[in-house]
Amino acid sequence: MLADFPILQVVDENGLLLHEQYKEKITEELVKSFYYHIVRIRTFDRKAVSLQRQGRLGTYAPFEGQEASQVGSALALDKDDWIFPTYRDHGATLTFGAGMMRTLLYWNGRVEGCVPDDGQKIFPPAVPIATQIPHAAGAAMAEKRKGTKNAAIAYFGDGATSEGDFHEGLNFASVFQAPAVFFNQNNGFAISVPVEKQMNSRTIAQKALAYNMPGVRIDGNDVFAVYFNTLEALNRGRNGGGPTLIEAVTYRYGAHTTADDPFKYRDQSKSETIRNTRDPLLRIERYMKNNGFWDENWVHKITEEISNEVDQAVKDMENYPKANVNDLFDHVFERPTWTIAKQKEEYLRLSGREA
Amino acid sequence: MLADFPILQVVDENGLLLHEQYKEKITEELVKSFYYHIVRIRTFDRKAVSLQRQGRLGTYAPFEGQEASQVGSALALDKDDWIFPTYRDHGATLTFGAGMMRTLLYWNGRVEGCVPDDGQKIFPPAVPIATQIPHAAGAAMAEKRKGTKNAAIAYFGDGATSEGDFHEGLNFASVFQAPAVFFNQNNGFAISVPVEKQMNSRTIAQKALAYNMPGVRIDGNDVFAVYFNTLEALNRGRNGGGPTLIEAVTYRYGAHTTADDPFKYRDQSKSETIRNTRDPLLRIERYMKNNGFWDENWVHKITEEISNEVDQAVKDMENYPKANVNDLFDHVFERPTWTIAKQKEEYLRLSGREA
Amino acid sequence: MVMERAVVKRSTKTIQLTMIQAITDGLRTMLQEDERVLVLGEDVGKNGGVFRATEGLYEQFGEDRIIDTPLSEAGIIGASIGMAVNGFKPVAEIQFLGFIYPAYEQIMTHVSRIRMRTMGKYSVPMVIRAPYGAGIRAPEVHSDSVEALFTHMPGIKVVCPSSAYDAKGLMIAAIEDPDPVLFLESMRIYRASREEVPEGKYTVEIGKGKKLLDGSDVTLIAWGAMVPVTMKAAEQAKTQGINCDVIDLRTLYPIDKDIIAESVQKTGRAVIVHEAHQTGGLGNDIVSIINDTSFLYMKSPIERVTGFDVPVPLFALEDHYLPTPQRVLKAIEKVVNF
Amino acid sequence: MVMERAVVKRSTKTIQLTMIQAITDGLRTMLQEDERVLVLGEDVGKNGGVFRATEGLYEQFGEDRIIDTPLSEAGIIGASIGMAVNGFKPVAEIQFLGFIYPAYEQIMTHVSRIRMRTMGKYSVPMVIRAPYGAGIRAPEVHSDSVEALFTHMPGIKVVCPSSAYDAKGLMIAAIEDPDPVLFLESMRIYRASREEVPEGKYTVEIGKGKKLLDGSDVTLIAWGAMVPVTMKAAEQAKTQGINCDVIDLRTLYPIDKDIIAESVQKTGRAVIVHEAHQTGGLGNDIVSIINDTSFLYMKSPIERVTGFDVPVPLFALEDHYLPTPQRVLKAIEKVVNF
Ligand SMILES: Cc1ncc(C[n+]2csc(CCOP(=O)(O)OP(=O)(O)O)c2C)c(N)n1
Ligand SMILES: Cc1ncc(C[n+]2csc(CCOP(=O)(O)OP(=O)(O)O)c2C)c(N)n1
Ligand SMILES: [Mg+2]
Ligand SMILES: [Mg+2]
Repeated sequence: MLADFPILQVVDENGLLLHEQYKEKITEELVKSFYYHIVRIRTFDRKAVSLQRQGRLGTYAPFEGQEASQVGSALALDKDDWIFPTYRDHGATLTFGAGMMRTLLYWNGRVEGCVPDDGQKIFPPAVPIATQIPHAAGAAMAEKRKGTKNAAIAYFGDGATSEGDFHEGLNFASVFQAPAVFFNQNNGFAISVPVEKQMNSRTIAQKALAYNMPGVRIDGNDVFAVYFNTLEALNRGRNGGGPTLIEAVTYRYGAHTTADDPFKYRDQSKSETIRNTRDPLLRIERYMKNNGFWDENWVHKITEEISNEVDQAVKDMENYPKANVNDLFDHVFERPTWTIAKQKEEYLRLSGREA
Repeated sequence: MLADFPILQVVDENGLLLHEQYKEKITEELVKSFYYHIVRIRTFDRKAVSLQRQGRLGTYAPFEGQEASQVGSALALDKDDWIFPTYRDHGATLTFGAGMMRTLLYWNGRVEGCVPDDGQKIFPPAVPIATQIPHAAGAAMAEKRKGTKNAAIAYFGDGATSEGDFHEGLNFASVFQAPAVFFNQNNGFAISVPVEKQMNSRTIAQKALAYNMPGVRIDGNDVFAVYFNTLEALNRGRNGGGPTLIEAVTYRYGAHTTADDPFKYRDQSKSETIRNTRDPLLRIERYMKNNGFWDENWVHKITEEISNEVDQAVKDMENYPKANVNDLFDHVFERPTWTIAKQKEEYLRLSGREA
Repeated sequence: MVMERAVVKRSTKTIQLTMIQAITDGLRTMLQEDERVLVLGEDVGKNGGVFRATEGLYEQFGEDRIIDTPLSEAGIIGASIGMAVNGFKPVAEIQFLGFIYPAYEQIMTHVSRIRMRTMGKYSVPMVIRAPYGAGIRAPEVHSDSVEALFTHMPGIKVVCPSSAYDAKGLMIAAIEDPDPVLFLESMRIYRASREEVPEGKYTVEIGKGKKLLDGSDVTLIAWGAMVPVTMKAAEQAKTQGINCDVIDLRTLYPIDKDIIAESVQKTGRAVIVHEAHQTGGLGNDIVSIINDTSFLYMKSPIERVTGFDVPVPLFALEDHYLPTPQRVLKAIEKVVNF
Repeated sequence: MVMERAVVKRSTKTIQLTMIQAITDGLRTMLQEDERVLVLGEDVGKNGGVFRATEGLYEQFGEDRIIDTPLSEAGIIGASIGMAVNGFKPVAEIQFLGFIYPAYEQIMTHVSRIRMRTMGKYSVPMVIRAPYGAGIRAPEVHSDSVEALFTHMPGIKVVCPSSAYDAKGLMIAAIEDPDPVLFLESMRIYRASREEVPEGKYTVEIGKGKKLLDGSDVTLIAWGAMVPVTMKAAEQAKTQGINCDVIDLRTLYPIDKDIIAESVQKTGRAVIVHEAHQTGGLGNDIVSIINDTSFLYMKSPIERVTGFDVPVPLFALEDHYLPTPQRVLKAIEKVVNF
């Protein structure tokens, strides 16, 4: 067993394919879908940041820079798989099929934003760090028990690896050989704390060794590497090969959230350097150009489509019925306990509402 | 970085030295001290089990079979080091210098049993599994900050490695490069759960890789291997080399505690097999005989001494003043809050006592 | 076809069981009836649980349904959440309530919130079993009685039977409940007595207390191991001519306020007995319920007889920590003679 | 020589500070005075804390004393325990009280028990700081107000200032206290107002409430962010001719029972305001204190105005969750008109 984890790439910074074995699998359709989804979630992300600045959205956690990780992994999922995201993984959930309007609602403090459509296996974003990791283990254990071929993926950051729940979740999944993929986005920071202070470990992938679990370290800005490695991990899980830990090495360009000021703790020029050299979109663009897939018209068309889609979602969010005070009381239990019923009744009476 | 961890031995089952480099370090005095302490704690352990059976002690956690791990590691410590034991490590604390009578008091439900002598850095046994591991990290961080050469050792079992606190503690120690030794006794079981169900990992030592920490897997029934490897780890820590994880592979012959029945979940004949082949004491005896250190008179003498010491400790424990109800109230805070003061006063009045 | 629903034959046979046997029987009943039910925890399998609460289940239902887990409370509860939202009904054992703290985050931020966070789309119909309480000379921390840490956590129900009949009925109700239930088992009374328990399936309604004794002078309220202690005090009071109304609360959230109000409005006096610490203990909630419902009826201040505001001690002192019939009796006399 | 002790010059100069600045000032004062004091937590170093409570300390005291830790609450508290028994006085920040749950085991089984377990041989003189509460449109879980989970835990004190002066004085008292103190900081009032705060060192005694307003009709009891809400209600009541006695509790364990008893024995009526859930909330303890001390004085049932028995909602509904002056006023009217 080797404990060294070089960063795997499939397509390099210049958009050149590094491993011929992928050649056939990389269809124009696949590449365009990568490009499309990255543009889509980036557009969403920027819009959300700007809405927040205008006071039209609450505190927001942007993911710009990490799109390849989120899109590549989400596209590798099957519709019937489970996804357990954090507050920064709506790029992944949007790609997986979460509603855009609902996602905006979430960032406006609306519980409706946590609710997946019927049949969608999208867990509400985990806010307490790392807590979703054992959930993914459990959901995957359940799929295995049911005898399906479905898997579960949990997203989490570099900071999350320091929590006990990371460890307990991975241990459970490995003991029960659950079809789970633990997808780490190592974006270099947990708010202000750089990964070098978060751990003494040189990589996150090597933490898989503690569980005799396959660990993979990939370039998280290389959507190709993300997609193929996630696919492989998922397939291994579906076929009884147990869980995998993936470390996608990436970078968050902006603030931790719109309430954070990265200039306090790091050199923001690094974001610009990366944007100009290792940006996920740039790389696909180069790949497309290198391979004759680049089509200005198509790019123009999807850019406009996406822009319309995002605008429409914002409109729908803003026209969404106001938060309903009943929802404060009505979903704690299937049927409210007397304490809740009484409190609700008194409160509604006081505020001149009807129950 | 290699991720394979063979079990290291210094002296094999037949009492033969495997590595000449230790030859000079293994003085007759050292070997006799190993032998003495193993006999001593084994005598204690058996006495405690029998006292429990007679109803003269509460539920007790025996360690027979694990003596080499506890003695070898404890003898490697300096007087000013810290020790963070579990409920099964009184073999180690007794060797380190804890009072025998106090240790018995502990198992009789007496808080006095948790109190170290002045100047002794012996933490009370951790009952909630793995919780002592971050304490050892913190105590070691404190020694480092003070600029001493002292280290801290935490004892824990194979089951403990599944807890979040194990992970968080090791991560802290490695990030802050604290002079801590994490001493695992892999006795094959966490109550009834065999280590194969506890983890998918083939070794516990390999878990060190997650923290870029040295990990060592040793024969926990080989007191020589335990002693020298612990010494090396402690020295590395004292000299700024950070923490080490040691896995001492051993076996618990008897029940988890006197309240447990191992026949329910495992084949107890394995204990007998190990006792006849790999017992810690047997091995030193063979080594001593092979090297001309064996002296029946000396053995006889210490056996009697120890037996007297244990009997005296039992007597002292049984003659110890009865539990004082004031101790229920007086040590929660430096000065009792009014709630405690009032409760105490009322209770003493009711039970016809004076405050 | 649909009209001719099969009449579920319920056994009317009964059997003498201790409380712990009744718990096992409740688990077995539901494991048989509903294949979504799983039992998991530390040592619940081959070993049958450290108290033997799952004895025989591993043999009967196999390791696929009676699952020994790693020593990892957050893992047990976290994985149970994942299984519960994905179609199963896990009954997770926490070996002792005093070892539930590592799972506190999972329970507080997920078990109790998932239904609300998803407006009912997802729910976590799981049961968390935990033996609790002092009085059996267990080592440290094993004896905590911290129900109040869970009743102050909206989204989970808390039950605590004191008899075999209630234990089985509440277990079945808890497993069938669409919401998470913390099921507290007093170790001290696991085997303290036997009682006739019906075979097969029946439920005891969650949220309802039980009147154990009728009396008009003072209301005594207790649960779990404090029920026999309180009953003994009531007997002694009787010899002094004081008639106690004794309530076994059985459910700790939501508390049966009606049974309390009805009783104290009759007696005008109340003594609450619990083994948890006084400050922050559930006794305070009951004082508030009486304040809210029955202020004008009260003839004397309510007395609380509780564990002290000190950590549960090592066992040499635990008898001093725990409420005794003597302390309860003293409180009864106090409220009666006010 | 010993006779001529240097007289510690205490500054009498004051400075206008917000509550959060006063907290920083308290930390700085003690970091200067006592080199055993360390500050540690997530983002407390270079970033100066996510709320800027440790702003400037890293620059002033260096990374040896202002320590950024891994994202690991059990690690933070566990390592602090090790440091505290080994000669340091850690001030650990938990970024939000809602993220303290992973450390709950360490606090419950060790922070609060080590002194008792070692009969005073070891102690854990540490402070745990935690911003808490709703009202700032923070994301989920960030807004929990769970003081009652710690007041039901013998061995730790809990304080919760509502003003800059008290915040600094209580911070210094907490750091000097020989026992562990949980220091709760209401985010909502971190910067809500400024107040004159003395420079240098002074303490506010732990365990003492503060009278904010004198009145004879009804006693209002609150802490943290509920203090301004309650004061506003008291003002409105005044316009109706109702005079409120307003108590800022400041310390939540041990509660200042005397200030409460004295007040309710004067007014005969009480309204308790807190943002935590009602069931299991500290309000119940206060009801019990009144029951125990002042039964015969009470003219009407005590009212509790609290957060509801529901998880603190996402922020679109948080204003509905939180007590408002209107709700408090209604309760005042209710007790007065009983
Ligand atoms: C248990 C817990 N502790 C602290 C926080 C506060 N917090 C929110 S995000 C964050 C940093 C997370 O870093 P990382 O895991 O790397 O994810 P990223 O934000 O970089 O995506 C912290 C400390 C939290 N949400 N939960
Ligand atoms: C947090 C916690 N969970 C559960 C227990 C109950 N318990 C006591 S010992 C034990 C097994 C420990 O196994 P291991 O760590 O291998 O140590 P060993 O007993 O074998 O020395 C368990 C589950 C506990 N003490 N603490
Ligand atoms: Mg990160
Ligand atoms: Mg073991």
